[in-house]
Amino acid sequence: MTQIVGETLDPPAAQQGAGEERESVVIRFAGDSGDGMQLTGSLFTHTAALVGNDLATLPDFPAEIRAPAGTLAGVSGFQLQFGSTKIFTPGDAPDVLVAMNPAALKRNTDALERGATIVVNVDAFTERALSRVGYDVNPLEDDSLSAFQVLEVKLSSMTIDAVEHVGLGRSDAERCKNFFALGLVYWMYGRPLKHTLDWIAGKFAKTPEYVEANQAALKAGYHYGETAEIFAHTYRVPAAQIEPGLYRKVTGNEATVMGFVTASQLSGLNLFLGSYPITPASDILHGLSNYKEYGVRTFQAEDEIAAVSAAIGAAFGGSLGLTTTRGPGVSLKGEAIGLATMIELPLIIANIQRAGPSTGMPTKTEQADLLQAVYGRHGESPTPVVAPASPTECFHMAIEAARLAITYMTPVMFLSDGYIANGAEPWLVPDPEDLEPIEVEFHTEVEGFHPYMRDPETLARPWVRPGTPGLEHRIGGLEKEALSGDVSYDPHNHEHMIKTRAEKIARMANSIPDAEVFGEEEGELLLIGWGGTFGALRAATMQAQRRGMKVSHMHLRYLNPLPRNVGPTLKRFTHVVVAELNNGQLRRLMRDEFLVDIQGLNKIQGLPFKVSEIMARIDELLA
Amino acid sequence: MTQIVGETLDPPAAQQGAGEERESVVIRFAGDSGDGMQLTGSLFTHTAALVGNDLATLPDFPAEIRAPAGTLAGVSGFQLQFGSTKIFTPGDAPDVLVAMNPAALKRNTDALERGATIVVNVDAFTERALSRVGYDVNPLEDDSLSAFQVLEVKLSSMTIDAVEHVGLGRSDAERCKNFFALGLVYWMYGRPLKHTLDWIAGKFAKTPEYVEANQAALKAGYHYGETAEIFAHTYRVPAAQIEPGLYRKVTGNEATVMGFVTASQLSGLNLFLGSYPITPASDILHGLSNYKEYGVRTFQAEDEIAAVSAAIGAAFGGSLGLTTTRGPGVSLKGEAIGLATMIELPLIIANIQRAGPSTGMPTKTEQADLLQAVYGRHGESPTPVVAPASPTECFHMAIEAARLAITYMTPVMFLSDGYIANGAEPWLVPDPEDLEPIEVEFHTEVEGFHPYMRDPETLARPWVRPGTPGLEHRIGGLEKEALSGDVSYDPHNHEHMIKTRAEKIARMANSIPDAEVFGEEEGELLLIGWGGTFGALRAATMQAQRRGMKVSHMHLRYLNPLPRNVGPTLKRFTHVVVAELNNGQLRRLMRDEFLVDIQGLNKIQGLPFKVSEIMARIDELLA
Amino acid sequence: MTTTTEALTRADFQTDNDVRWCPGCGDYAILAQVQRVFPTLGIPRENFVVISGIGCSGRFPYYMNTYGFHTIHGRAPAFATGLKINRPELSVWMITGDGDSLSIGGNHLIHVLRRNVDLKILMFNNQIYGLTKGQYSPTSEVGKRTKSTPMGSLDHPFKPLSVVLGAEATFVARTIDREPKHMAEMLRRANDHKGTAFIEIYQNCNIFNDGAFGHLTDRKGKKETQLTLQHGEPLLFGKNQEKGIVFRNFAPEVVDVEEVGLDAIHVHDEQAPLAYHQTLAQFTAPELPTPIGVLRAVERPAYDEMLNAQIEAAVDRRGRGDLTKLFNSGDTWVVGER
Amino acid sequence: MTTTTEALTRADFQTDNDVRWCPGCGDYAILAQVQRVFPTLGIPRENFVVISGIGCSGRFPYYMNTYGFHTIHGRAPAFATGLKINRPELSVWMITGDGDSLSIGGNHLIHVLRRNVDLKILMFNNQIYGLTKGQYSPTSEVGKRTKSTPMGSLDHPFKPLSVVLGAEATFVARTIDREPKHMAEMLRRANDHKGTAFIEIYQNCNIFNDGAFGHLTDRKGKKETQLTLQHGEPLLFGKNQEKGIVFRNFAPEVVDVEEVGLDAIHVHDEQAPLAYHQTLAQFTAPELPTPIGVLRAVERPAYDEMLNAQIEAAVDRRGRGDLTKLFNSGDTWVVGER
Ligand SMILES: Cc1ncc(C[n+]2csc(CCOP(=O)(O)OP(=O)(O)O)c2C)c(N)n1
Ligand SMILES: Cc1ncc(C[n+]2csc(CCOP(=O)(O)OP(=O)(O)O)c2C)c(N)n1
Ligand code: SF4
Ligand code: SF4
Ligand SMILES: [Mg+2]
Ligand SMILES: [Mg+2]
Repeated sequence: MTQIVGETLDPPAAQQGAGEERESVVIRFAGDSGDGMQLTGSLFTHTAALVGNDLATLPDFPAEIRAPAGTLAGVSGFQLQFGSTKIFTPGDAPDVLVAMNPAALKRNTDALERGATIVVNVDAFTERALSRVGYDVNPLEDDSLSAFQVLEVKLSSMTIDAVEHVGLGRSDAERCKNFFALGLVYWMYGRPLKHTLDWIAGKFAKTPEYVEANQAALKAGYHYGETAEIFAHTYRVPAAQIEPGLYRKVTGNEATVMGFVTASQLSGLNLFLGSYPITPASDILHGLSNYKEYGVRTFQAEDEIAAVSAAIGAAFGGSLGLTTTRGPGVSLKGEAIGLATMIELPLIIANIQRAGPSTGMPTKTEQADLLQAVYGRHGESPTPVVAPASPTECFHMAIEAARLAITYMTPVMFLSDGYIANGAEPWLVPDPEDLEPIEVEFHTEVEGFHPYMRDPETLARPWVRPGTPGLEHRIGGLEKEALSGDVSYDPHNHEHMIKTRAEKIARMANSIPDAEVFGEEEGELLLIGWGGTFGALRAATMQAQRRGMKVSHMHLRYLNPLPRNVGPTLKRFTHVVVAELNNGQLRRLMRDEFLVDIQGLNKIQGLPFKVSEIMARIDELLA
Repeated sequence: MTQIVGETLDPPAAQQGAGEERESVVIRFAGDSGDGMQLTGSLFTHTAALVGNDLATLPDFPAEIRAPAGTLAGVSGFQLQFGSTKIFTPGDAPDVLVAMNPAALKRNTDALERGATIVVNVDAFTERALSRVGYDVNPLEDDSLSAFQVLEVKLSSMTIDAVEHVGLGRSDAERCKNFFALGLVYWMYGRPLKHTLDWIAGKFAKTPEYVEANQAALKAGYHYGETAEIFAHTYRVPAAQIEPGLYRKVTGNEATVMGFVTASQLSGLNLFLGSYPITPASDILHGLSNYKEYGVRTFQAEDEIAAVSAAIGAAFGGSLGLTTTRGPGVSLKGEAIGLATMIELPLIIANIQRAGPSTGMPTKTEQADLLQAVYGRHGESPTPVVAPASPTECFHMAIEAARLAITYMTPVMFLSDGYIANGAEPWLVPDPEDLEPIEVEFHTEVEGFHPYMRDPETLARPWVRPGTPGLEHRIGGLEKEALSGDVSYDPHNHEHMIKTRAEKIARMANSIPDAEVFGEEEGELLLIGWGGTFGALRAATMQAQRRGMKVSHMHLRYLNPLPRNVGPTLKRFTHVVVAELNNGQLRRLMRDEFLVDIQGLNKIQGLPFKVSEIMARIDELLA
Repeated sequence: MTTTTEALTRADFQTDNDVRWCPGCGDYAILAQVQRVFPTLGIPRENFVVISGIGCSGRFPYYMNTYGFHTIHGRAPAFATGLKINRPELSVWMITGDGDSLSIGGNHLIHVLRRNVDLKILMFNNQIYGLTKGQYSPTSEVGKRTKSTPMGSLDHPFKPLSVVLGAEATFVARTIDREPKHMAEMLRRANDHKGTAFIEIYQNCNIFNDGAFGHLTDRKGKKETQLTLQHGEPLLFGKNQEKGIVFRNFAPEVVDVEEVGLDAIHVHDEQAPLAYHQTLAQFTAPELPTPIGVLRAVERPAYDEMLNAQIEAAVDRRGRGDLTKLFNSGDTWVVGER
Repeated sequence: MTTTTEALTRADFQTDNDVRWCPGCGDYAILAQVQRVFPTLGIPRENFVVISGIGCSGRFPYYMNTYGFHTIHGRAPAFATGLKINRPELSVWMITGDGDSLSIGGNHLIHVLRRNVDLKILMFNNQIYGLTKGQYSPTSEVGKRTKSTPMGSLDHPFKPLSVVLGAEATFVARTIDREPKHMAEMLRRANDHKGTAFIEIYQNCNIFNDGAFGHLTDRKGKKETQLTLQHGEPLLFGKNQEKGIVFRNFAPEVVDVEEVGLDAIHVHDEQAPLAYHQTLAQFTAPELPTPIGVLRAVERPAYDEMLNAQIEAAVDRRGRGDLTKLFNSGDTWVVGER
């Protein structure tokens, strides 16, 4: 559904001018799993996009599939930040929290900073509900929330009243309360209702009474804001300066899916995914299984080992072999990845990292699988690693992973993380014509063929599809003789092959871009990051730079090998800090390589960095 | 069978004095798989030990189970070095090569240095045998061996003659030729025959004709040497200054087996081995399955994952859980090892490394699984690593691995390698009374119990055996709440637990010995090594020191964490070189940790270092 | 702290942990039944160990106030084997799902069964991956539309009992989350069996695969669809037990009992040749009723018992090992003072 | 360079690699037979792919002048599945051992069988781990003394055909290294089967398990011990086909044909209910003869075919995907110049 940002959607002119102007606002909707918070957040997001704001979002699902209603475990949240400038993260702390029940309030008060607004559904604050989450006293009735501006709204009862005329049952009527809440927030920020009204009309087209009820609730919420005068202020967040074009909201996993499909189209190869479900990687399996008309074959294997093995089998057959998983799956795939290194076939292993070790906290984000990606196999088995920095960048880096795998005939590790996998951003839809093809040449020439002859530049060996007459040959996990690929136990051949495989990966540095340095090329502090910490690091860097601090930010998308300019750059700064959501993994790799006393800014809480946490470290170092 | 080094075994006094004195000699026996070379070498070894020499041995098996007779692939070799001083390695290059056929000659000539003696069985140099291994001309007839002293002996025919009186068939008679060769070599080095004669008598007690034939062949070889005057010299290798006591020849794998059995006895725990066969680790499975009367339970699992999982199950039950494998097996066990880290139960993973990556060269040695040992699992899962430096040291380090696992309630990686696993040394049999018990305390006190309460010093949690009343509790791979061990997704708890698990491993440095520095505590070059490279490094260091060079040698048995004195020590040397049979793995760990520009001396040929290779690097650096 | 078993009740086996399955999940009924049966087995509470893999079912140990171990995906049989070999006096119960046991863990399952380690395995078959939010499982019917199979799944499903019989399991049974009494009986039978006891429990996942066993639990229809097995009794079903099963050339046929006479109906035999049990395992709705009960119960020595007997035999034969003996064996020699 | 199949001979399938099995190993006979049968199948040489796991048998691809892939231990079914799905026109043969396929690889094996991927699996069963020098395998008899079981093995062995039938394999056969003609026939039958064809080949490991099948290959005795299966023919064996098999209540019995009459003898049916094939798989010497031949051959759609049909159906329904369509789907909006 494409809509055009234009006059029809603008809020009434009268209101446009009203309210205090804000550069950006952070809102979190929180409620029970059944309260539709993800939907509510998404609809707000979409309206913000249509109004021309930049934005970033982050859902926060409960760990349980269906935790019992009203429990802390069952709280589902959706946070977004929208603004008139570039938005890098879903925000450190919400300016507005919408809490549909006591559990949602309890789970989220810690996240708030003094002065935040809390909209609570006061109807849900029954004694039973309160005691269920361990509130001895009703927090609305003591002074525990005195640091905040609490708006007690009878969301449930007002919703029921508002939709009474439709004639739904009471509980069905009550279920429209998320739209009432949404309407109220729309009013606070002077947002138009049209998009949401249209969406409701489309979504419930088959049940007109739902259309009517939900639309009524939305409008009632909006009008309640207008008339009830419970808000001290309303706010205005003007449109951002955004590159014109067609936009689409994508999560990291959606962008990853599109990236791999695109890589397959750009290379002319069929994409094959071998995968075994594991959250949060499963969504890539789900996504790709919907693209059969693109020639995408998905195979839900019996386990991770079968999944990666099937992907290698596909690569042997001349397809683009991909396997997707999370840390525990990578731990199982190590042996097969080592085989792919030895037989030098392209393979992409996508790891959507979550908090470990072991099963860890499987719904929380972390970046602690980097050393495993680089070193997690027996023997000398160098493996390139790339990592997208944001949800939309997953698209590009997925293509890059495929390009490197094909060009260098090697497995490549694609490290995403839960934060960007589920987070969403507006994506400026590219023109397919602008994308560079990925060159693939299947070898067919019999004359002079050797299975392990190499491209002089990339050191890649030829890719031969079984079925090619005259090129029959055999590959496997035993050491290969250079050129012939026959099994060889020759000592010098082994050393030669070990060095060649290492050199091949090292040479990738020739075909990857230099790392961008945001800010001056020298200074007091170089902040280095990788993966999903990009937004927080960039926002903090900008803040510091605005305050005149000599801070630059280098975010690495290529982690092995590192871009050529990394070494020289970090020597031009007084302090170098690698910020990552682990106990210092990239930091170790870089200290080894550059012998520079790189410091770590590490957070291992299953949560992304806050901008303020990074600022605190900058202040500490440069104060 | 215990024998006492004493007069009865000494060679005839007359001969004792004859011959040139040598400090040490290197001999390699090489022949077809069926020629009994391993046995011949072992018998020579044993005699050398009885004569009082120090020694080291290394078998070299063919990759195939039964390669066709007479092929290069079928050559089996056994090299030993014996001497009157401390012997650290089986020797760089043989002084004497016994080659039973053209294949054995061809496979081994490259290993020889100018001036070496080659004893060939000239009977085996038929045209067919020569062409089978690609000799166009008989190397005995051109000048390709002119750098060596070649002794052409009709080993086959003389053996047949020598045993004719026994009345065996021709081919049975011919099969005694290894004893003829052994007799000849005994004569060259003035060795007594008695031990071997006794051994033959015992071994073939049931078939007296074999006793007679083999003894006759041995004596005939000896007498042939005495009478034929084909040797320019004979040699004398006096007894070494060896600590008095009871000795036993052990390979690394045998010492490992005894070490783990001993650890079980010292701790009072039943030993449980979960394993899946893989060369060269299988011998540990074989060895341990013979010690059932020690309460050792061995379980040949369906795969490596089941093997390690069963070992963890055993540890949960209060046994000493062990799993043994080679690199590919470790690649499969990663996920389960991560679980052991999370549940904090003792577990030993013994990896007998061989050349990788992938299947690699499975009969060749390498040290390329160190980074995997340290980093090869998803998430932050710190794993201690120990590595014995020699065959006999496997005994002690196996006990150490168990001690650390139990004391710190953690998985521990024991890294051996093919070189020491199959190599043998004399082992001074310890007095069990001298071995320190390993303290184990199963928690039984209900009062104040929490599954994740910790020992203040080691940070170890209590070990509770199921079946203990009142301590029922549940463990698993999800993040644990500090103290209670309940599942927790709390952000700060996660960070606390990650740091605690890391700190626990770091604290091990408190209970491991400082690394010994062989030589001065400061100087120009510090050679650092680990694992089976010990002998070559130590021998080279001694050689350099004798030449007045300021070289010291630090060999690390504890690789993670490193002993406390490593950092300070390496800063006292101008050059630091880590020598290892990989592409620089310990070097990476140390560069990261100490930010010192450590250089690498790396060999990745599936072969151990030669002393000369190390000397060359020393010369290069200090010249 | 209870060391005796006398006073044990269901409450003794309940933990403080909030039970985190979806409201309405069939897992609750199974948990309740296990908590009811355990106290009746005459085993001290501290001697129960509950081991699970990963999945919704994998949370089971957290809700049982015994020793519990929530391991990794698919490998529970191996953990349980290691434990049982070393601690034969413990009563080890393994909880697994259809994905955990038949997808990633299929190999460990068939190996533990052939070894006949003395474990009780409860396999919660909901014909779906619950924990990962609803992909099809190895027991899902062909054509199942899930997130990972938008055009329908293609893989022919395993019949779990057929797989375990292929591995020559010694005790094979099936029950249903909604039949608590029957389930309790199966649990007791499993407990009494020496060796690996495998129970498939049909379990409703009301979120991702609701009603998968509706035909078997529907109060009205279930007499027509359930075939309750009783050793030594004829294979009868139907509202009034009016239908029976006969076999012709290995092929089952539903017959009218009145027509053929009760004597013609095949009599269930838990110790019959494996092929007979395999036939039962192949029964699929709607053509045939679904067998419920103990399909097979035969005796074969348990692996853990045999291994521990070898240990004893070795001690008997060679005496308990000590370190002096250990060190001084092999080829040794003495080096004297010089 | 041969693209046509006309002129193919055994020599076309031989490689220069030295064959590195032990002299006398049963693997040689299998290699020879495969090299003889392949040229007769009407498939261009370049369209054959031989995929193996690890073990002595794993070396097989090196000796076949086709495309070959020596993968890792136990996982060959998964590699082969990935290849076949993507390249349905190739003829994919998988070589595995009893350890490779039933120990570490048991799960992949049963899954490939249930999926019925169009592969030909030759399982060399020598009842031992050859390559690792002689440990007992999952098919070794109880009590086997090997390096890892000095007091005898304890694990009840798998009957491989029982395991694969438990997984509802569509084509199940058995042959013997020493019966080259029979083996050739089985290879041809496997080739003709659409779906996963599983052949167990009894293979003598003369180094670590010599004579394991001596009773079946001994020239004199084998008529008494082999039961050669022929579809539609009665189950007869013995020197003069004088013995036959009947079933009573699922239990096989050896009968004297003359006594009971030929008509009473059970007639072999490759498409009979699985329980019948399971009975055959359970036959063990010396009580019963060992069935040789095709036990089961039934039709079921092959996974790879179905998956590729879904691809075509999707293209038919939605048109071949292109990037513009890909990018422009979902929830989109346009930001105009400001
Ligand atoms: C190694 C590994 N791979 C994948 C997963 C993700 N995962 C967890 S449970 C599960 C399947 C659960 O299905 P089932 O066993 O049927 O249990 P249910 O949730 O239905 O009870 C999967 C794929 C995991 N935890 N570990
Ligand atoms: C991951 C892994 N584990 C173990 C091994 C060692 N290994 C190689 S082959 C083999 C068993 C071979 O037995 P089988 O499949 O029966 O083949 P055979 O040699 O008898 O033909 C084992 C255990 C390995 N190569 N890889
Ligand atoms: S997802 Fe299904 S199986 Fe899992 S707890 Fe919910 S209802 Fe039960
Ligand atoms: S070990 Fe056995 S199976 Fe392997 S090649 Fe030798 S004879 Fe054949
Ligand atoms: Mg399930
Ligand atoms: Mg075998």
